[in-house]
Amino acid sequence: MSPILVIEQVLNGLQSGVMLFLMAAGLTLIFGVMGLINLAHGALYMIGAFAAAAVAGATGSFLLGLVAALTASAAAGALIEASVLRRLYGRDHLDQVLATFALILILSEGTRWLFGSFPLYLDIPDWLSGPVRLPGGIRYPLYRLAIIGIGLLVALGLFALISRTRIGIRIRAGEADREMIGALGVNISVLYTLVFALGAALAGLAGALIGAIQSVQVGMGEPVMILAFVVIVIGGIGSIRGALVGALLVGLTDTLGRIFLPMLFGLFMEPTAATTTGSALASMSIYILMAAVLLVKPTGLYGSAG
Amino acid sequence: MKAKSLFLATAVASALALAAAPGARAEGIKVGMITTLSGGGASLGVDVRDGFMLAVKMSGRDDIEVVIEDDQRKPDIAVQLADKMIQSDRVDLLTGIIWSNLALAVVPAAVAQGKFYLSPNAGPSQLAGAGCDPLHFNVAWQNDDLPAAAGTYLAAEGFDNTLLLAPNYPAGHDMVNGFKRTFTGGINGEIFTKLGQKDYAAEIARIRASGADSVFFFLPGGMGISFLKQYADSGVDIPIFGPAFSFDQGILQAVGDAALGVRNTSQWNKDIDNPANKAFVEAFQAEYGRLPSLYASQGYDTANLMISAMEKADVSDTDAFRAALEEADFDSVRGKFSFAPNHFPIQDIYVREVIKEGDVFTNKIVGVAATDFVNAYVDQCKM
Amino acid sequence: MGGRRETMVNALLLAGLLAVPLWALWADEPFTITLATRVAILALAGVGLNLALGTGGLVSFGHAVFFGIGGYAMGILAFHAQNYTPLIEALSIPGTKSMPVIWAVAVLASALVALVIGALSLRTSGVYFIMITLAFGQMFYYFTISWPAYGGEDGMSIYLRNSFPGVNTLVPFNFFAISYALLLAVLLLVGRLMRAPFGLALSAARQNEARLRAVGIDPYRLRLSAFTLSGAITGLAGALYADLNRFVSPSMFSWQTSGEIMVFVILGGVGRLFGPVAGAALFILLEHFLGGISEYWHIFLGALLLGVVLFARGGLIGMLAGEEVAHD
Amino acid sequence: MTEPMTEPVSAPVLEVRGLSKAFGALVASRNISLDLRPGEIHALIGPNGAGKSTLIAQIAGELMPDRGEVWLGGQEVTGWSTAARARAGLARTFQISSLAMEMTVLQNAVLGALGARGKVMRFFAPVLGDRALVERAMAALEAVGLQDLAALRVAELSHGQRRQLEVAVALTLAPKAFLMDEPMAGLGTSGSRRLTGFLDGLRERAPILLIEHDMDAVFALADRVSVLVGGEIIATGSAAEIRGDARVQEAYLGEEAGGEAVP
Repeated sequence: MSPILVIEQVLNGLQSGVMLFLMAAGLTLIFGVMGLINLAHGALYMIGAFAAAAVAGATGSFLLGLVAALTASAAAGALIEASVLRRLYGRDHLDQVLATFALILILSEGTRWLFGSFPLYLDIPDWLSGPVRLPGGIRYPLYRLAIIGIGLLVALGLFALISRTRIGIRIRAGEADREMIGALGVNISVLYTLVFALGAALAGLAGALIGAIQSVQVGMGEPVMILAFVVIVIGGIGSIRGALVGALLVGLTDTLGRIFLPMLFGLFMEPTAATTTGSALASMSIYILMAAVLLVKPTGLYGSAG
Repeated sequence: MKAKSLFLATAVASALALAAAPGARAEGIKVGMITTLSGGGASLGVDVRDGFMLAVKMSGRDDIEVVIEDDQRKPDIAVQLADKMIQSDRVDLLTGIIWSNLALAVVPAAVAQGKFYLSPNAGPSQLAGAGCDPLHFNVAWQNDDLPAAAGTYLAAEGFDNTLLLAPNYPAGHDMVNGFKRTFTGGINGEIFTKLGQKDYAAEIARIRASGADSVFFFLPGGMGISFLKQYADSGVDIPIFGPAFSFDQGILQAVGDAALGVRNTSQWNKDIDNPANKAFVEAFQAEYGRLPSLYASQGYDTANLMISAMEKADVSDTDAFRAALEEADFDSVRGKFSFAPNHFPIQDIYVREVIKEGDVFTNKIVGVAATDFVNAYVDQCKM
Repeated sequence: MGGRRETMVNALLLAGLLAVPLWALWADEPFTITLATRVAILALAGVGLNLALGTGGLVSFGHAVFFGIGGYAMGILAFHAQNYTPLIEALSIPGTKSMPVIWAVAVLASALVALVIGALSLRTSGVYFIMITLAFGQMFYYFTISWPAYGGEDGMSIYLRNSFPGVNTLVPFNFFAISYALLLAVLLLVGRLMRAPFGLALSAARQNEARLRAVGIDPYRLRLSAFTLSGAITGLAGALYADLNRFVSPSMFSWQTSGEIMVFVILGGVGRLFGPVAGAALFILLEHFLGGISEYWHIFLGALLLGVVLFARGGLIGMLAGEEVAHD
Repeated sequence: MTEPMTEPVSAPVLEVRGLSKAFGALVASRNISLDLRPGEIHALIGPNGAGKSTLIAQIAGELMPDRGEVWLGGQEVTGWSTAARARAGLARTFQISSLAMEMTVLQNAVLGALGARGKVMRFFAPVLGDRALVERAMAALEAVGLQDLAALRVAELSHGQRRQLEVAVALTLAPKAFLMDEPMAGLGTSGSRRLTGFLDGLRERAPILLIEHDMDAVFALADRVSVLVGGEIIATGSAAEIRGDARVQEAYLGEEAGGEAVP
């Protein structure tokens, strides 16, 4: 196994981690500020991808598609926050899980009703397509590099937003004490809608970016949503830093596990059994990682309390 | 929208018949169609349904009643729907299932209760070999057929270092084994991925580093779309091949340029030159406003096989109807079509290439991979 | 105690669940009997979850694990019996087609797994508990998909329903009667349990953990026992469900299955003994009738669920009985 | 469990030795020692932020000290869980009523009796059919005067009644020592006076470590008073001694008069 292959796989792990971070950041913000578990976060990812595919298909512009993805998912997020989820803030997690489970059913089948059962087309724009040559002779797709870049930029932006700006101070205050924020004279319900729309927009952005290299179809959000939950649980719910660390951990574990576990088993098993066993274990690896983290730190790596 | 009206008419008809008198029908046939109409795999079920209903409509017969239900791609739901159709709707014949695991859940019980089952898609090896049954007919293929034909084709093309890629589940292993059965060249390696995986960056990196001269992959549905897009973007130029499932009319539009030029094996394509196929392609486009897919062709052939048997025998005469089905006396859109002793097709399998016609991505036949192909399990079937 | 009206609603539910298949028997509508059997079995799964979730406050998003283990206990035992291959080669232990044996194995196996999962998961609480149970569910799901010995994703078909001494289980009504009797027995058992010291303490652990500790009771053991029992009941339901379909597959382990069992509990009314019975009945009715109206019936199901969560917090039983939950 | 009779008669029932606890730079408990002798009420007072809650949490077992020991009935219980300490005879009441709100008054009391008996893993016999348990619970309810409200849900009780129920649940435990965290909080004047009278008699059953803000109650009840300021006990003595202690007046009463809280 060459070092180039290892480096390439690490890049792949980073890219998948960065994408997961976009999903997880929204989830963890929403949980941190509003105390809400949003299972329908994956549906917002799907909405982003569909909006991007529809608009990019109609206009031919990938950038317009991205704008549409951000707008549509933020709008959908704000709409479901204001109409449904707002009523669930004080409720226990069970109600939230159930209500957002119901929202998945509605949003997924609604999308299928609008767009039909066939997958949509969304492709990488020409100016980002094809591989580039990196130092050391690695050929790596430019688009995936762009995704890593965008994800890191968003992470930086989020950290700046939370630590430097007025709205960030309000968000942190919301995490710390709902009553205090009321006393500060901040309009809580507007703030909550904004935070939710921000989280939704991040999910929509992820959906659109990923939609260009995967398939845009109904149900695409659910596996990602489960992964995003794994990420924030590993990182500690409510912590943006935890989401970043958790996302990279999950991305790397998944990617490297997929490739290297079968090889590892190949050292002492016959090839077909090794690939089968190794792949089986790889598909369970992130859940094993999550269970292990929680057993050592029951509130995640950077979490404070459940 | 046209599809909906046709579907609705049949549904209403069947509802009325149900209300009138269950089971009190003298002739004709009552068909139970269990297929996937919601969720991720719905496009395949929709195509099978549309193809089937188109043939029913074109036959002009009014003694065919079709009850259609959505299995949501869940085996337990499929089993319950089969129970319902057999016990409550009292159908004579079942059809429609897309997925092998659902077929394995439904077919054994259905045929044990004396119902015919005509498979428009799934053809798991269990039902072709030891689990074959006089009342079970497959009108599509045995799961291994297309990959085995691809194996023959790649060997003939002189490839000698092929990498295999499939999801880690039984159908994935079947496909890989089917390919290996006929492929005489060297195997570079096997990669099994998580079922439903959508990111193949890691696998593509491995392909790039493998030194293989060709890649054979089986990734149905969304998995295939994702793989093809990512592979095209990666700049890896090792040629890839696969069975038709990742190059179907329904998903090619979603793959776009990434699939152009890729060769795949299929027992059908819209440019097969025979009158039945021409009529089918035209009527399908007129009725539904889109090009027919492989799955639509299979649904269409399934219905025509059934209609051909109805013309010779009444479905209540099980032996006669079975004999009529075995004759396969209908004009298949594939051209030649007959049944092997295990009731799986004997047919030609073609090599297709993805092309662009105007704005539409589609396939064109570029060669024949195997002539009169017979599935590998025929000797294991004792009936 | 539970309030007189709730008792009446419960009695009506049980009577209705028995009357429908009796009518179907008379009217020769065997599929209706199958539907009623499904209600009884899914209700049983819900009763299991409700013990952990409703009484114990343990929001498990991984009960599909136990449902699936019960199913696979049936599948594996019957698979070896129908193929005449020994279950454990070295000890030449054969498979079996006997329901009571299968039930015992299903209950024991799922209890054991619940004990292990519970012991690990109960170190966490709140959202973390929800998510770690979900993670265990996913592990089992992917494991069964890629584990070739028992069919992988294809699952296993069992050609004949398993046997019960003195009863022809192939007759739909007989199998319904067996499922119904088991549901009754478990309801009785859980009803007793909720009034017993264990139930009182478990319920207190949900309402006020600090109070429980202050009177010298450690909630961990209580919760672990409740989780184990809960898993065992859901496992039993899994074995029955597999027998109803004569088929098992990894989809029994999927997170959607966990979600659906949860939906039964919520639709019917959390923490109410008969909640899952009402919830499962409503769910099956909806699936049956809405599914016939539109292929997009999930939209309506979702809207209804949302309505129940937002506006009818006591679920169906709460609406009919019109009282708060009585925990006794 | 050790037999209480093997201990010398004057030995303290509850004893804290050199307890220290810090949260980062903030020292919440600094080398605290205090004891509770049979038959006495020992009051612990101190201004807000003095570290009373932290001290109670360490005595009850919710928080582990950095250094020091907790002894109960002649046994060291420092590493024990809250539940284990309760079983060993430490009954606490909470500052904010901490009851199972959906259960009845009787059920809450029975829960206490059940905890005292220790056999919780009983799955079949109805708990309210167990006469010994119910009698024990009823006796405790009678002692606080709640016997007529036994069938009511806790959610329907008034604030004062909930405080009484807190005490009743503690009584069902037949403890070696009571740890009472502001039992007077939120009670009106007449309510406080009634509870004061009740606690006065209670010390016969078991000594009480009383954390209380209500100075009238403290000085009426306490045999000894300890003053906690800035995480340290600055004085221990009779009510009269404490009243006269200059340091206490400076540190504690000064704050009461409106000064800064002691860091």
